[in-house]
Amino acid sequence: MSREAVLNLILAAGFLVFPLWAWMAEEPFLITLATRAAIFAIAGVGLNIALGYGGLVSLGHAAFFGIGGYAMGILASHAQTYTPLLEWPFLVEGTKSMPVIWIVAMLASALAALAIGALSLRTSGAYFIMITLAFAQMLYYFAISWPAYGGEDGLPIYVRNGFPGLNTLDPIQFFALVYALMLATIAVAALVRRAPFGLALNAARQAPERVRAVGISPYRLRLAAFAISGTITGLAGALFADLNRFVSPAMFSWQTSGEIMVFVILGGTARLFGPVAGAALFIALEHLLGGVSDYWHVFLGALLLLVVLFGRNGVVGILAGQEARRG
Amino acid sequence: MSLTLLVEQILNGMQFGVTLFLTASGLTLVFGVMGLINLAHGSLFMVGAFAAAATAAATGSFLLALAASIAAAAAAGAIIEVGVIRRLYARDHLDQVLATFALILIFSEGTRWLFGSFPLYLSIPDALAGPVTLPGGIRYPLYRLMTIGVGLVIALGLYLLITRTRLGIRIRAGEADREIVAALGVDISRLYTVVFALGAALAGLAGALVGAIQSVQVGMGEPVLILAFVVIVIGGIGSIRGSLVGAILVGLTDTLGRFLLPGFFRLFMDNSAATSVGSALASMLIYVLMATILIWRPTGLYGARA
Amino acid sequence: MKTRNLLLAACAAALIAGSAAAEAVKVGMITTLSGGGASLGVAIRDGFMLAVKQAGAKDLEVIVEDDQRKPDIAVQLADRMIQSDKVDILTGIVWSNLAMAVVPAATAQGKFYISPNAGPSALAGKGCHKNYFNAAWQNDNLHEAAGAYANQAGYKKSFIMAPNYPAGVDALNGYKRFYKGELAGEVFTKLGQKDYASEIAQIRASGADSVFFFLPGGMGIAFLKQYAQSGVDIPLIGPAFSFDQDILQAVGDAALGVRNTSQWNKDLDNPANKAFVEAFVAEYGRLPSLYASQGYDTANLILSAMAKADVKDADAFRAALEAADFDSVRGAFKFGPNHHPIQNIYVREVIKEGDVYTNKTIGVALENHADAYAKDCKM
Amino acid sequence: MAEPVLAVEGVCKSFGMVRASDNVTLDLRPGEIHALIGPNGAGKSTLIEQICGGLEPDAGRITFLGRDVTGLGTVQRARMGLARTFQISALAMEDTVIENVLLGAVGAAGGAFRFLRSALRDRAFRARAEAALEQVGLAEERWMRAGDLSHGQRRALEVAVALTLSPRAFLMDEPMAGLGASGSQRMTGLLRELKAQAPILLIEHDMDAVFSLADRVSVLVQGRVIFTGSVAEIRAHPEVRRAYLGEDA
Repeated sequence: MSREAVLNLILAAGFLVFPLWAWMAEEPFLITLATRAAIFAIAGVGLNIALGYGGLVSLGHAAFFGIGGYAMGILASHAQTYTPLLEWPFLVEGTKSMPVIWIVAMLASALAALAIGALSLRTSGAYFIMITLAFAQMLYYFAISWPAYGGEDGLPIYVRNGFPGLNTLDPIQFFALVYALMLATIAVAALVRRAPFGLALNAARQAPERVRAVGISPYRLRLAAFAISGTITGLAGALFADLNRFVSPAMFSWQTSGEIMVFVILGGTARLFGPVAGAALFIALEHLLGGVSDYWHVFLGALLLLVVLFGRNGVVGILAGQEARRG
Repeated sequence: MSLTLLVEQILNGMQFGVTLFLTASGLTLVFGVMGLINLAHGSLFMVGAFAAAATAAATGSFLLALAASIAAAAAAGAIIEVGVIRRLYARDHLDQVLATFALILIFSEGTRWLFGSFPLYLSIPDALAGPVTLPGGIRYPLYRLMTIGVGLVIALGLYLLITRTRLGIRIRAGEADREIVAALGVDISRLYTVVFALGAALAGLAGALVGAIQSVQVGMGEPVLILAFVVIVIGGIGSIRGSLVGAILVGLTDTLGRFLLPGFFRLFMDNSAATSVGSALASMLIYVLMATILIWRPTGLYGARA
Repeated sequence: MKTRNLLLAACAAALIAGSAAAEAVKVGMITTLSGGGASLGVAIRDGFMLAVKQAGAKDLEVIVEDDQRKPDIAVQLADRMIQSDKVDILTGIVWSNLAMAVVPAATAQGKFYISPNAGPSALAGKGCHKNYFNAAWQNDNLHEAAGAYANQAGYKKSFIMAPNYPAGVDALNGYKRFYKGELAGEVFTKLGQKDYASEIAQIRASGADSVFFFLPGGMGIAFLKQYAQSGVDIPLIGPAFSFDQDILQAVGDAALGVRNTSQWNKDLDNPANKAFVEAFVAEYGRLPSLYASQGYDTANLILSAMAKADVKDADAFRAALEAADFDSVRGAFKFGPNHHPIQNIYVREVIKEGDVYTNKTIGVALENHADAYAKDCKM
Repeated sequence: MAEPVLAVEGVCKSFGMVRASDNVTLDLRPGEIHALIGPNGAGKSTLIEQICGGLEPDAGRITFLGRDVTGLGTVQRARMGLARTFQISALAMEDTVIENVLLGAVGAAGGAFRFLRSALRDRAFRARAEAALEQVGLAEERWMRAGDLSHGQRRALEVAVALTLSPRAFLMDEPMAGLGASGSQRMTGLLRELKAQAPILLIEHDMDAVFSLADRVSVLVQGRVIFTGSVAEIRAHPEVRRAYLGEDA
């Protein structure tokens, strides 16, 4: 087994052991913290498919995170007020069922990612960064000024949505659910990576003209990658909304896009478990440094800077080193 | 709606655009020459504003405050170029984004550490206070007219700098190929420090000029940064001319959109619904503009064709 | 000298309080201490902690955390305070959107939430809760007072303006609820907008006799400076948020003479207020702001309830809070049926005292004013 | 005479005032190696891009396998069986050799929208890739990263990727460039083998290789084909000697 595989196992196990320990020690907040990190990790796993594998530097993934969040918020708010979502042309009721919400969230973000991707992928480089940001900003301002679902005030959901057979209000059970989804999305990412699709996507990042020359369109590869990426980030958004029992336009803000990107880069771009390491480290830092000083952002900034300047390939890169990958 | 009001709004749009140009020009210069995405540009804008406010409070002189804003931002720019930025030129955009994002955190909270959480006072000098009457009976604030003037002078200055001076030749050569420049015996790293400090100084000056009619507070840089990026992307990254055109386009679109859209929706909606829909659309308008332009021309208006 | 007496008195009060409630009460304060909106959170915290210090209450433990003005961080902190720190009472949130994220869940878990600032209408009307108290105002209150003041001042044609987000919409609705004249124009600006040339031109062209605006924070600073430069001299009215002690210094001359509405001012003539202003200046070396006064009142409200009841006895403690038996710095203060204040709202004018810009109370806009949503509240 | 596999007829392309392709006509017949030579700046790269579909000609037409492909893009022409190698190696340098070759196998199978199975474990893909590596002599290096290969090995890898496509025609852009004498020799041998699989349009500077491999040679000067003929005819042609071989004597 390569060093990276060992590290991945340790990360996966650590992510499970820590909340279990917190559960035994009756520190429910630490479980919540771990849940939060796991959700951000899912968002990062999503972005990593576009950014790490496809080389698509999207500064607009908050769009999908937010769409996922609002899918949950809208469905659940209609369910809690017993008002139908749509009466015409056919009746659509809200729902408090997590699986349904997840599917809607993923479908909605997949469609949005297809639309945004189809337009944005006409550009490249810094222009791509900025056009994805532009689309997220449009949704941000729309969400702020759209009064139906709370506008800037956001939308509180009073009770966490349900999952058959589980009590989702119990922190450890909700964590277990999120953890399982995190592993599932990582498995999807691994599958995508090793499949012919991932092989071609990876090649398209490095040598698009070569991919074209073997009869594969890089544009379509990238668009599909962007859609898969947006779908997973959308799922994370729905989970995040359920964790907080609240959605607001802040989920669409460019800072959110930036943070998801930080998780990926901090952990190690294009590394399977990079987003997991990045999100865990970021949340841990936020938690530990936040208590030290009002000005803890200075230390966070300095630390990020050190990682970028001296630790290429993020945390996973530092720990696992540069190893040739094997499919 | 009177014609005078429309003309005044167009003037407002121009003025807003020129202020945007002040911030965007430094960003596009750095981006064009070094290929660097500098998210911390907004922080340099803030440094300029804070330096100006502190100097104005200490000396009472607006001119000294402007000088201080340029000096402080240029110094901050030179320091971060030597300390951090120059290690990023060879890296990809991702590392640049992350590192300069980290710089934002450090600058913002560092400034709050030094100056506290409360907004600072910075106002325009008495000589420039109040409105003047323009031909056609429009009363327009003198300071805003002056900002338009300063912006245009800087645009001209940058144009001359790049086309007519030795430094400009080196900058253009550096854009083309840094190895050629190095081969010509130019100290490329000093050149980059100078260019970066120049970009920072422009941002600092913009911060002081804008801060005097807006507000000087921590966090003032980020909204400006986003707008500046919108401008340079519309104009085509690296093109000074593009950033001027882009800035004025964004300024006009934003100002006229805010002004005209609610009225447009009033034609077929009730008053308060029109106001709210119109304003919502107006706030998204510049991003719609940017996306449309990029879809039409993927490298901006004056960007190099891929 | 005076401060010391006050402290002694507070200690004595604390001793009495200590005898009534034996167990320490834990208060979790979630407020904005970093980033752009930090000045408000800092003021609330400083006011609150001043009251705690004055009371010398040993049985009160306050945990202060920074929410960075992000709803998700606020929720996370609330979860932590409830789950790990086991707080009894939450307070501190500055912004309506953060309050909406935290309050419903916290009160549903049986915790008390005392708001020192935000008062969204959803929490005052249908969404009210027996464990939610607002010690500041319902969001619409100051805007309603501005509308009432416009009538008193004889304005017939107002131009009204606010950012396009729920609090902005509420502001304009609040103003219109009391204002009886006609509107010369109604404009929603972009949230966070810093250039108001376009709006000022519209104001000039509108033929209005008064301008009502609600632009909190940096937006207000920018608008006031630009308005002063524009040569338009239509009188301005606004809620106190843009004329707060901490902001005024950054606006300077541009704010002089502007009338604004507030439930508090530093010159309100009551002993509690005099003592508060003096103690605040002595402690922090600056004049207290509106937010500081609200933080101070919030703390004193909690202390007054602690003196009467044990926080573990929720019903008794709630009754003690409802009584609001403390000396508010705004004078008379009581809660309405939806746990929002019934209080006077004053009209203030911005003046310059020596080198310091501040406000002077010039009249009362609304007396014993309650909010419009109380009737929808069913507890 | 057999129907040509690839035909360029009267193709013109200008960039501003520069005529990069000036009424170019040439064809590639089954079983041959047709070499295209010309000095730097003669318009070879522009012509290749037009044949591959990266650039659209201003006038003229290009047919491949009897079909007019002038309006088709690179991807479609590649799918029809036009395989090219690049002058400057265009490989996924971070990936292993086998992954680079697998890419060709994936392309040949008609698209990359397969998600479920690992590309490396897919028998059909793997067999095709291994065969190509075997043929160019890179089987031993299959787990090396492309970026760690020597220059000559990269040139061979380029050819291997083209091979996996089972093409109907090869278009090789200076496969000998930068190879030493022994490297050139090996590549020459390889191309001679490939000719049996599909005809090769060979753009090359290495005259020894051209003269030993080519069945026909076309000379491109200033965007025009000034001569097409056998190796012997080319050697003898005075205009070619003057224009291209630079012999003014």
